[in-house]
Amino acid sequence: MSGQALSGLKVVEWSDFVSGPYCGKLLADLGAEVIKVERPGTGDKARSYGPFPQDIPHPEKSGLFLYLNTNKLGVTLDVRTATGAQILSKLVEQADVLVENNPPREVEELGFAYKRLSEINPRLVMASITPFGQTGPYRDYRSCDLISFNASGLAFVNPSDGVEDPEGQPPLKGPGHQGDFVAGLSGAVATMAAVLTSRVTGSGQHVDVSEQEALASIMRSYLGLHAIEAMTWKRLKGSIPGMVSDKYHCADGMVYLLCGQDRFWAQWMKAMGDPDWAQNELFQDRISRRENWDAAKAMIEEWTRERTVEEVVRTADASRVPCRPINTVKALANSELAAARDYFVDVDHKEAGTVKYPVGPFKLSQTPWRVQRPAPLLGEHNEEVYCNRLGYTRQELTVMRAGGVI
Amino acid sequence: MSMQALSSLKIVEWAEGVPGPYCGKLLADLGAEVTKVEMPGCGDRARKRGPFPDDIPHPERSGTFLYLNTNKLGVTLDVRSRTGAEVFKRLIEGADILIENHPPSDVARLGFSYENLKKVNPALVMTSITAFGQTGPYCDYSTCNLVSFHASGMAYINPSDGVDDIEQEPPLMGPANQGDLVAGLTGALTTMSAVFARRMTGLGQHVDLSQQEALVSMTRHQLGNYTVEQFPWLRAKEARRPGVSEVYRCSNGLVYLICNDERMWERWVEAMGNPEWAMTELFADRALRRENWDAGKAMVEEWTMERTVEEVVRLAEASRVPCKAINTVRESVHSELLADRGHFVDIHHGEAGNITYPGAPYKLSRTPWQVNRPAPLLGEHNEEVYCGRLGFTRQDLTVMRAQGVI
Amino acid sequence: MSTGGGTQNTVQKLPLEGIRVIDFTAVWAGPHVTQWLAVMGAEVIKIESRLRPDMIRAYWNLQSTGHSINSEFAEFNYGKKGCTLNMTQPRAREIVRELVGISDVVTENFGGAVMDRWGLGYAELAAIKPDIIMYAGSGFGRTGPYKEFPAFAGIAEAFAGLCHLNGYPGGDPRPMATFGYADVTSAEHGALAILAALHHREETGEGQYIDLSMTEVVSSLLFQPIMDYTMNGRVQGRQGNRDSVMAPHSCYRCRGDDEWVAIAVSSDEEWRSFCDAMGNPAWTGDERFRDALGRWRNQDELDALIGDWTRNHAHYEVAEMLQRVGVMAGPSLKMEEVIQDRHLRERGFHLDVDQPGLGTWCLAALPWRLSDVPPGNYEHAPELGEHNEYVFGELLSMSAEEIARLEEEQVIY
Amino acid sequence: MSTQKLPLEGVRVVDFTAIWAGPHVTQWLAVMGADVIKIESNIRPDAERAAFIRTTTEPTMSAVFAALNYAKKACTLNMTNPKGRDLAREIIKVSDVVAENFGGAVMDRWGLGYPELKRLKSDIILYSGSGFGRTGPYSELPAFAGIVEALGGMCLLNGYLGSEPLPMATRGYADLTSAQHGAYAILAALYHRSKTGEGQHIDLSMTEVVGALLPEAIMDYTMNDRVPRPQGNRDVAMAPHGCYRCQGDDEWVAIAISNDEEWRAFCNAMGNPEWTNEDRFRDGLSRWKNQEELDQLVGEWTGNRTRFEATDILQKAGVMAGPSLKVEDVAHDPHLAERGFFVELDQPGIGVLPMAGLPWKVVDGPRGDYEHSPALGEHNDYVFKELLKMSDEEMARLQEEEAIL
Repeated sequence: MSGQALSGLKVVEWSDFVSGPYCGKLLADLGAEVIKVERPGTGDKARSYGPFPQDIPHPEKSGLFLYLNTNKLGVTLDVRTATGAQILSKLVEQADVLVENNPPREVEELGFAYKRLSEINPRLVMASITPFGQTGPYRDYRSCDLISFNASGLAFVNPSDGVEDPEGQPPLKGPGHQGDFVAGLSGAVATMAAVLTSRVTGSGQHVDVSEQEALASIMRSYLGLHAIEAMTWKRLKGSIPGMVSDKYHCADGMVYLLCGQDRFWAQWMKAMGDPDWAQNELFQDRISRRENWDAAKAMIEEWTRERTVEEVVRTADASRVPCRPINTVKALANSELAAARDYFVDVDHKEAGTVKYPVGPFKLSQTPWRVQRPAPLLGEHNEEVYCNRLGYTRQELTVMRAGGVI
Repeated sequence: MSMQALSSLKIVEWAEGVPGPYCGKLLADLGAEVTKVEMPGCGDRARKRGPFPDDIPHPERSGTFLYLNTNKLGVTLDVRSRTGAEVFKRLIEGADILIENHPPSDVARLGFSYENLKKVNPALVMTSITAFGQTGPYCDYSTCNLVSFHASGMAYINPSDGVDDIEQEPPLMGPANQGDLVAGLTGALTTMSAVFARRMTGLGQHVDLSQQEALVSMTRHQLGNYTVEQFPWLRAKEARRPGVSEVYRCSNGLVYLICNDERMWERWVEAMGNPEWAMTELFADRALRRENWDAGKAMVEEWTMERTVEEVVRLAEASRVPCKAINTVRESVHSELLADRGHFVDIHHGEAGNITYPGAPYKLSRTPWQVNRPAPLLGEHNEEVYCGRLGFTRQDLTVMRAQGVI
Repeated sequence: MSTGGGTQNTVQKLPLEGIRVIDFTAVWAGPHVTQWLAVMGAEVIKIESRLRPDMIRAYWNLQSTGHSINSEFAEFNYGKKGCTLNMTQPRAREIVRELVGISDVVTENFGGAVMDRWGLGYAELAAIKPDIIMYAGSGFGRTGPYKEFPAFAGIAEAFAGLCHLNGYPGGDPRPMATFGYADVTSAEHGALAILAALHHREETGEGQYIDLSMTEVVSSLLFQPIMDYTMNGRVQGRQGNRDSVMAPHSCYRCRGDDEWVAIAVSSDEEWRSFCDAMGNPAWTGDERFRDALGRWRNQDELDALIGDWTRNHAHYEVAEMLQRVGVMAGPSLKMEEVIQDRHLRERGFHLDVDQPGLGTWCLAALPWRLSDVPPGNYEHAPELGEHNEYVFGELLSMSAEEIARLEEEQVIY
Repeated sequence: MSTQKLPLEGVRVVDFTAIWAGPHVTQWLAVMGADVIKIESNIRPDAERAAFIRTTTEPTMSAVFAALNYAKKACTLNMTNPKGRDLAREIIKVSDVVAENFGGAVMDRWGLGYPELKRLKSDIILYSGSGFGRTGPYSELPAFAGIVEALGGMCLLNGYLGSEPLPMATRGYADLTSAQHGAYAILAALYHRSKTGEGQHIDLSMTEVVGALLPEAIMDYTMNDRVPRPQGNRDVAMAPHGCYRCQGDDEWVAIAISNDEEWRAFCNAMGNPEWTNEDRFRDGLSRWKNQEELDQLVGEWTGNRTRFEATDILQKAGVMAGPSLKVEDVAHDPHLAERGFFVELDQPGIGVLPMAGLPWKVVDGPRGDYEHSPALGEHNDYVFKELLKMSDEEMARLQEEEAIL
């Protein structure tokens, strides 16, 4: 198969659950060789999280794990044992990148601080993806997606819409593990940046990624508005004033439609047949529209409620007004768009069978995203990695297995 | 599947390694329904012990585990978690027998002492197989095959030919976990006795089995000889029974031959062609033979060395003198005898494939020893047991899984 | 036997009370089966005759007493009743049939199909008592090419591959623990099979025939080397005290005369505790020993160094030091030490019983302890024919004259 | 010292992107040391320049624009003018990456599609970011974050139990996550080029980014044909797992308990109130099943404390907890401050502003190339004179011809 963008890049992933593994996945999907290190026995925590086929939990059938770890080699290793520590050092010695998401103090206690590892391998890029980073007062805080999401401010501006008493509702975390995904994504960008540097300078770097910052970084426009306009936000119905894109109920569902900007407003009013109310000066420019948005929305919705989602979308598309139905993932999976873009691939996994996975979100013309291998079974590549690459004998494997090292 | 002798018994096996599981296996092979409770993640530590196919360690391919757990249902459960403890008690409610092999203090600390469990199920037979039993100064000692074997006196009297200076050699452990297996075997036997006691009373029992005692019990004749006759059980060759049971070298191997009484000796001498040395006073009776045995053995061996193992065995058996070649397991696996008895069975296992296992040690004419299912994969029957029998929902399963309870 | 569901006050009964066993077995393998049944409360009637006493009675009689008892016989036959019947006499076989009629189990371990020749095969016995359970223990099984061959433990161990595995690396193969290992393990398998059969009889009223092969018992106890062979074609050799994965894992010389202690370390944690217990001598810091793999690779040197430490202590002392820090260790006990071992004593494993012919002596109990039943039936071993009166008089209600006549005719003999 | 080098030093990016999704891509490249040249014109300025103009005296500068375009250079080219397009070609010839996020195949219409660019510079990397991808049925439709979040299924997963759907965090989530995927793809392409000399075309679809961020939900559908619903702050296993009201005006603390030990620590930290011993909370499964009541009771405890008190108490006990910060809290968070997440930028016409920097640090490495956001055409001289070596006359002529506008 033709070379991929990251072919030849050797990555060791000493990470658990979502953030680190997502970073590793992004590298692996583009051809990097990622050796995932899991603790013997339970393995990656994601193995215990669903979804599971028929809802029957099985460590090799977790949808979350399968998605996050396709294209990786999997080994088991207890780095807390002397042997395990030695082996991890050997792996790092041969690697270009180490992706880890362990508590900073633990990493230091185990003797894997970047300083030591860079002595073993001066070219090593070490990416540490942790909830609050390697420095600062919160660095040793224990955290999970919920905590980080709230610590970033995202939960607070996440709208509480369509519930009674929006203000009575607590701030809202995003679905799934958005915080961990965003942290892993930032980690992948930072890692590649460091890799490019070390190609030039020949020396590695320690990349310190903070999940709180990765999420706060998503908030940059709010932060800018706060910094410059001193704006603050209450958790009202969500839509910040003036953000005049909104969802509209139709006869058979909902669409999300954007018509606040002058251009789209004109096109959309035309599409609705230039209703009289639209002539009212309440709606003449985007500032006034923003002030009277509730009225505007009500009028538009009156029109959309009489029409099906399909009609509204067709009308909007025809007049080039941004609009789409509010979909379930099911609708996405079955959409003509997904089909036309080959957005889903069947991946066959020995234990989980053939399941549809979403592919990479971008297409590289020369070096395509590719499924080389399904997610590894726990310890599936112990023999390949430890015997074939590090030169241990099988007899020694059995000793290490019984000793709980692998 | 025909009815088996123990088909009506329901057993929970909360045990790992060899002794407890071997006890459970012996009962499962005769039809008892054994539900094996394993720690989530690593499972039974026997999964880490070889032999492994091609010597590649794999938790589902351990020969030790496969053999010891054939015919059992397997569930995962962390009884140390509170949810786990609740679930465990519900398993106990429905069981006739609990087999466990944990240190007494641990069991008590977890609240699973017999006193507590009999409140849950008064008819419960609880079999505790531990290193040194439930009482006495060593009751919390930890052990393994080696330690128990030596603590029983068996190692000390285990003979030691063929080494230059026996006094320099340490006492000798028996091969292949014999010390653990004897404990499991004795455990199964005493468990059944408690089942009989229950028939009369409707009440359960606590079976307190000490591995040390199970092994000491194997040496009862030596003990008797010592206590009564003060027979000196030294570790040298005298430990043997000169002129009675003996290893002889032949031209192409070794045989083991026994002349247990005068008639056998006479038949054997005849088989050797009544050599003159055998007619001399020196070997007239057993007592004399014992005294002059070094000479006697030399003479016999002179004769056997000129013959092949096959010849010697044929001649001995022709004159009804017990004698067999000293085999490796290879010869026994391929022997006409065991083939004819149908002793070995091929079992197909999802992960390990087809392997030949030793089968029944005895034949029950009406209720045969039987392979009903291969050893369970880790947690293979969680859904069947927890949902099917204890009435948990699949969602409960996914929650318990993610919480690490199962 | 009494049908189940009794009440609390019967709790003091032994499990097999009401079960009667007619026992033709001799030597070790058979008698140990019925000994288990006897201790559990079954009434075991051992049938011998002066023409055919249990060879162990005659054997190994190191001190001549006026009795037909020696220590070894006693160790395998306590708790039983003994009667004498000359089975070469048709009348004797008649009497046996009568006994079978009022019994639950018949056991034998002859060198061949002796029972068949006596007309006492399973078919005949089942005709007399349909739910009878018959146990036949033999070296190679009651079917197959060797069914008529005599066999002893060592033979079965040799044939099944145990001898080949038992010994020091480089040493010679030998049967386990001097002799009788296959006998005693087979006996326990046999007793288990009988209990299972009794259980089935309780459920269904069906009896059955149990055919136990010592060779197969040994084979089933060797599943690890056997499966290594069937999986990988490897034939394991003698490993002494070594383990396939643990190190250190051996037996080390201690201070006293030929005193040894067994030590096994299975993890890095245990290794650290072990080093602490030894006071961390310099060598424990050695690179070679820092991890499980290194220790396993270098266990020769390791064993030597550990031996240097253990040599300065008594074996019990080492065991206690190490157990205190959670390291597996135990003294390698000699017979006399086993008998004096304070732990076994405290648990009451050794019982002092009065044995006619031996006086009061200390026997090894069975490793059998139930919470709510008496310690078990540990009656002294029977003299030859000691219970003839009970068996023929009480059980078969023969008159004294009849018994006398049968003795004259050498039927009871 | 050599590690002081920035990753993208020497890489030049021609940036046609506007609004959010595109500019954030090139913003990151710029901070990483790339020479990013943002191409606008007075007739087609980045729409965000006009957004929310309030305190700023700069007519072409807004808060949102500043937050997304710092560290770039800006020049004005009238792309409707053939000469303007020629100038663009000249710039591309001396560049490495071209980035665009138009609503349709605008670049093609300008004769600047990938094949043409490749002819201009064989190892060029073209980045195209769009709502639905540059192929497929919607390739010509305009899109914004909310639209693709609706289409991608995010809206119907984001919300409280039983609440109505709404895009993530009000606005721009799909924009910024897409931007990061885009930046990542560009770095990967640069890495490939550094090994092989090959350039390529990157076609990113925001809808697909949204899907990539919802694997649990999507796999639950592809595995079990189930369509998951919003779960609010709940977790599939942890309980308590939520956001609880604290003292103060609309102040909240997030708390998550993942096992029995943490639960015990949590109870101790609360001083073991009666209810903590209740059977319905005694083990993980019971707590999960009864979390509604549980949340009530936890809320009563947090209600008497500030979110920072609660956080401090619980973190000391080893329990996962943290305040739910408002935007202004984030701006003043001591931890972020100590880590130097915010970069002080002197923005002409506005003053010194704390701006959100890159969410990672290179330990002992350079902090990145932070410059104020450019005014419209601020770097025309640099681009045309320095890069394209134009004379003043030439440049003046092109301005007259409205090629530079």
